[in-house]
Amino acid sequence: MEQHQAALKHLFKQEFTKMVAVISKLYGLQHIEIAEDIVTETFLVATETWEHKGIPLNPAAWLYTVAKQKTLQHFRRNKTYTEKVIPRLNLDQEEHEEMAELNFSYRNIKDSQLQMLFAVCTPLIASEAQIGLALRILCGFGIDEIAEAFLSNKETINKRLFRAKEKLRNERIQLELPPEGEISRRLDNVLHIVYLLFSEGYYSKTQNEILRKDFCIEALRLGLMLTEYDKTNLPKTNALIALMCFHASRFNARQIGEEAPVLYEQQDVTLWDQELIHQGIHFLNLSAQGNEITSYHLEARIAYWHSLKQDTREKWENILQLYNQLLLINYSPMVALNRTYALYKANGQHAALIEAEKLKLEHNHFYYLLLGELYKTIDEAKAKSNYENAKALAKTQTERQGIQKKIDQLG
Amino acid sequence: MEQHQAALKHLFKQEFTKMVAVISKLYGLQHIEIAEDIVTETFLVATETWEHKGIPLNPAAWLYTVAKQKTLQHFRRNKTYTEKVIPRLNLDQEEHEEMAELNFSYRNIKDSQLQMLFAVCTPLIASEAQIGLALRILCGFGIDEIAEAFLSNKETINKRLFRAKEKLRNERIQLELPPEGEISRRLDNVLHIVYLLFSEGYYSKTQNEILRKDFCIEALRLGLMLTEYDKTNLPKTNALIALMCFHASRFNARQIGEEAPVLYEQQDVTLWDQELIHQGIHFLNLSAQGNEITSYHLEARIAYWHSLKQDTREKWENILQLYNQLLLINYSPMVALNRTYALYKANGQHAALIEAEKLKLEHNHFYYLLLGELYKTIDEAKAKSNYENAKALAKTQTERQGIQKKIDQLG
Amino acid sequence: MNKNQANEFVFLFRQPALNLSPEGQGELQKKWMDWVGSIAAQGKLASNGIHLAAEGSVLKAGGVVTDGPFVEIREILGGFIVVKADTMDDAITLAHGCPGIDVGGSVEIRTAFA
Amino acid sequence: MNKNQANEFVFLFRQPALNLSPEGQGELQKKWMDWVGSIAAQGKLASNGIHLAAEGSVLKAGGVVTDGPFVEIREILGGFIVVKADTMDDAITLAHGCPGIDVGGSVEIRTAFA
Repeated sequence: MEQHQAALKHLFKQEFTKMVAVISKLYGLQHIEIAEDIVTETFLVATETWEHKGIPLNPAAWLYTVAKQKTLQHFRRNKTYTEKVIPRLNLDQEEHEEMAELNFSYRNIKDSQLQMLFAVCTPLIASEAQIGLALRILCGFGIDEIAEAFLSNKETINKRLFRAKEKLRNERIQLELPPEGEISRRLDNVLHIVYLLFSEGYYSKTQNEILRKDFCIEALRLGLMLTEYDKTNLPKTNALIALMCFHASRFNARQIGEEAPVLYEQQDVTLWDQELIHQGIHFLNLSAQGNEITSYHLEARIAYWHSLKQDTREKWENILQLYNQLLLINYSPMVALNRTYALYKANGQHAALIEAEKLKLEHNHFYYLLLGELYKTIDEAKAKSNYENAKALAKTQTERQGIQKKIDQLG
Repeated sequence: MEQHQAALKHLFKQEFTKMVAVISKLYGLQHIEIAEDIVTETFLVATETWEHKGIPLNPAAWLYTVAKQKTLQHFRRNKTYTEKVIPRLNLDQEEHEEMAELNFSYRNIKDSQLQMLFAVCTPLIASEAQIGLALRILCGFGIDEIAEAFLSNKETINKRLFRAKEKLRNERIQLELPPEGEISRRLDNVLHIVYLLFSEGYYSKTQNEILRKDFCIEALRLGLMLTEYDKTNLPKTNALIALMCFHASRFNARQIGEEAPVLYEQQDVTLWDQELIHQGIHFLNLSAQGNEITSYHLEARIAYWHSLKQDTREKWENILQLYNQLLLINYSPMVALNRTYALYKANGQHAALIEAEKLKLEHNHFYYLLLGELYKTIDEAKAKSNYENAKALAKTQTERQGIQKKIDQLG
Repeated sequence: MNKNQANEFVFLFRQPALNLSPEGQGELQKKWMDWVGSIAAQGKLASNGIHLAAEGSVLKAGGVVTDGPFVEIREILGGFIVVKADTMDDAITLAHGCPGIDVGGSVEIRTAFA
Repeated sequence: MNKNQANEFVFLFRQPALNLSPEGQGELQKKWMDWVGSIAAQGKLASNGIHLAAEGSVLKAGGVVTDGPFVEIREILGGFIVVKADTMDDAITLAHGCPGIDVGGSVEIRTAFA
């Protein structure tokens, strides 16, 4: 019964995004909330009916049929809607005649979802709001799940989603692909949001491992969706997918029960998912076509080198050079820190210490962690004082405990 | 009666753009053709009624009242529209209740027109189509007038406008200002179209002088409209207005009856419009605020120097330097030719000849005209052969005749 | 080799320190603009480059820092522009007439790559 | 003076022509990337500049063209980068460790203006 429930939940999550996309496509993005309501009602009917009669042979088709009826009923029943909502629909004449007929063909579902992806990832909405909206509308997560991932409560998430949808309405975002000439540019924003979604799962603060994995899988699914269309199947799309595959391959290794993330050097390599690593290499090769080298390319190559078990100087030298290139494209404190760590592994503590002292990232606890690590075998007192700084700046109890352990291990 | 007709035509042209903007604002840009029809019908009623009863005290108010009635009738009468068009309207609930009430307040007219300006000047439509659309919708010119200006026929212009409006529909352009952060960028396109409109009048191929002046005046009006809003009243807007004022000041001097445009050096300076020159200086001063130097700034300064009657070396040296700067921003063959002409006026024929020979604009008849001019007092044979080249490349009979005169004047 | 890259050349301007009156400076500046304008008028200017202030330092082996680049190099590098030309010879032809040459300077013409 | 402009410095790299094996060249290239990477890691790289091919010509008074810049200037200019620094002294500090210096080259540090 547990398992039965989980399967149902999975089915609903999957179909939620499809049905909301198709209904919104027909009635306009401004009525996305009605689309959500109709789909939720459909699930209620399904749950009740299936409990008595059993799950039908083709559950998706069953859901589509009910959703079509509900949609019709909804628009007929509500006189207010007929007067106030119907007048705002964006219908071509032909679409108008097909109004009663939601189109749940494979092609229309895919098209509507891709358009929904571009609509949600419009640069006109702040990326913070986009993440929540993407998790709900593009990935089908429940409000409770989103709240759990953000260590927040349902009320806050509901407010945030409400504002995001209001923004979609006010900015009159249309459910459509951008004009052809703009797709590559707009795709940059879509890829960015997909990567943020992935990171939200990969680096999430929640302890719910299944939920976090689901976030990563959904981000991957959206990335793969983009490869199904020539115009969006660009080298940078493949680079991002490669990057996500390589990261995801280490998902299990990063976790020991409910503990803090395992540092890369302490990971059990037998837990790395070789299937995902192979997928990553496949997409990495595809990404090498064309001249554009994006940060996804460089990050994917770095992740590739990390997927090799042997800790050779060649590996770290390559990682170092990739971080050097990444810094030329896009500086960030984390990239600067990772570059210095690669320098340490490639050229030793002394070379890295000189570089590390120059970074002066004085509000970053990872900076002091790195300094502590570099000083460990050179100057224990300095190592200790840096670890203490890191502990003072650390944001969670788990992190502070981890750092305390390091201090205790010193001489 | 002639005069009465002209006054009516002027009134209708002015009110056409206002009423189309307001009606389109209410019913959505996709129904712009219905808006045009309603306004045209309104004018028909006005013509008939006013012929018998005389022109009312407030003709605009009279037109607005009839347009309101026509709009209501139109939407009530057409059952098809109620079913197919109304469902596509973009109305907020409040707007919906005010549906019967078109708002012809000063503020709403201005707002709707500014939004229409941004909608027509969307970068999603090719600038060629935008010019025609702008002339019709933003400036109220008749199809026959636009056809005359483009030396085309009504059918061709109608087709072009139809395609432009179809594009507005397909791209789902909304009647609204761009989001605040994008206004300055989108304004660049609006200014570009306004300048093209002005040039269409200033350099038009038609001999209808009144029509050409009207184009220039309308472009100036659109520019001034942009100064009424803080967000669009930027230094570059003022620079463009200054540029148009300086150019327009020479409009009368450029024409001798139906003849070809008078060359700058042969213009009767007493025909220059000093009022427009003063306006130009006013906006040139306003444009000097801020750090951005656009090509409008440089072109306006060049036009300012041209507005000074004295033909001093200082003037031409300044013009030369401004053309040098303009070339650093934006190369074009005409700017390169004008720069060489300024060099000739500042530093003499010999210096200019060396530069001119380098340009190698071998498909440009102005290039050979310039070479002919420079060789005139140095080498008559070379002057003649260059003029002959120019004549062979010239596109109109008038131009060829003008060049033949130059050849005849040689030795 | 990529065609766009192959056709770009950098002009490096060297010139001894000049002691000019403000008028003389203005006159020289105008000549520079006329010369760069001439290249731009031919549609051959790729980038207007960066201008360098006269003051500078040179860092050499052993951490030796000398004030100003003048000590070792007679002609100070004052800036550069990037031009488009089919061949090195065409680029050299473009460089002719550079006003820096008349005041004792030189133009170094070099193929650029990204 | 505009703050953004005041804080940009150009590093001009000069270096004698080297006769390196492909491995030696790769090694030197890596050192350069590490050094530029170090400046970028400090968030102080404003532009990665333009690289210059070794071949070149110098145009001087009287239309004299010499092949290659080597004749007059012992150290050939190989390229430049633009860095952000508060003062000239800070810029000189950033220039330290440039791998060109170890192979007989120098870095000239100059204030940039647009």
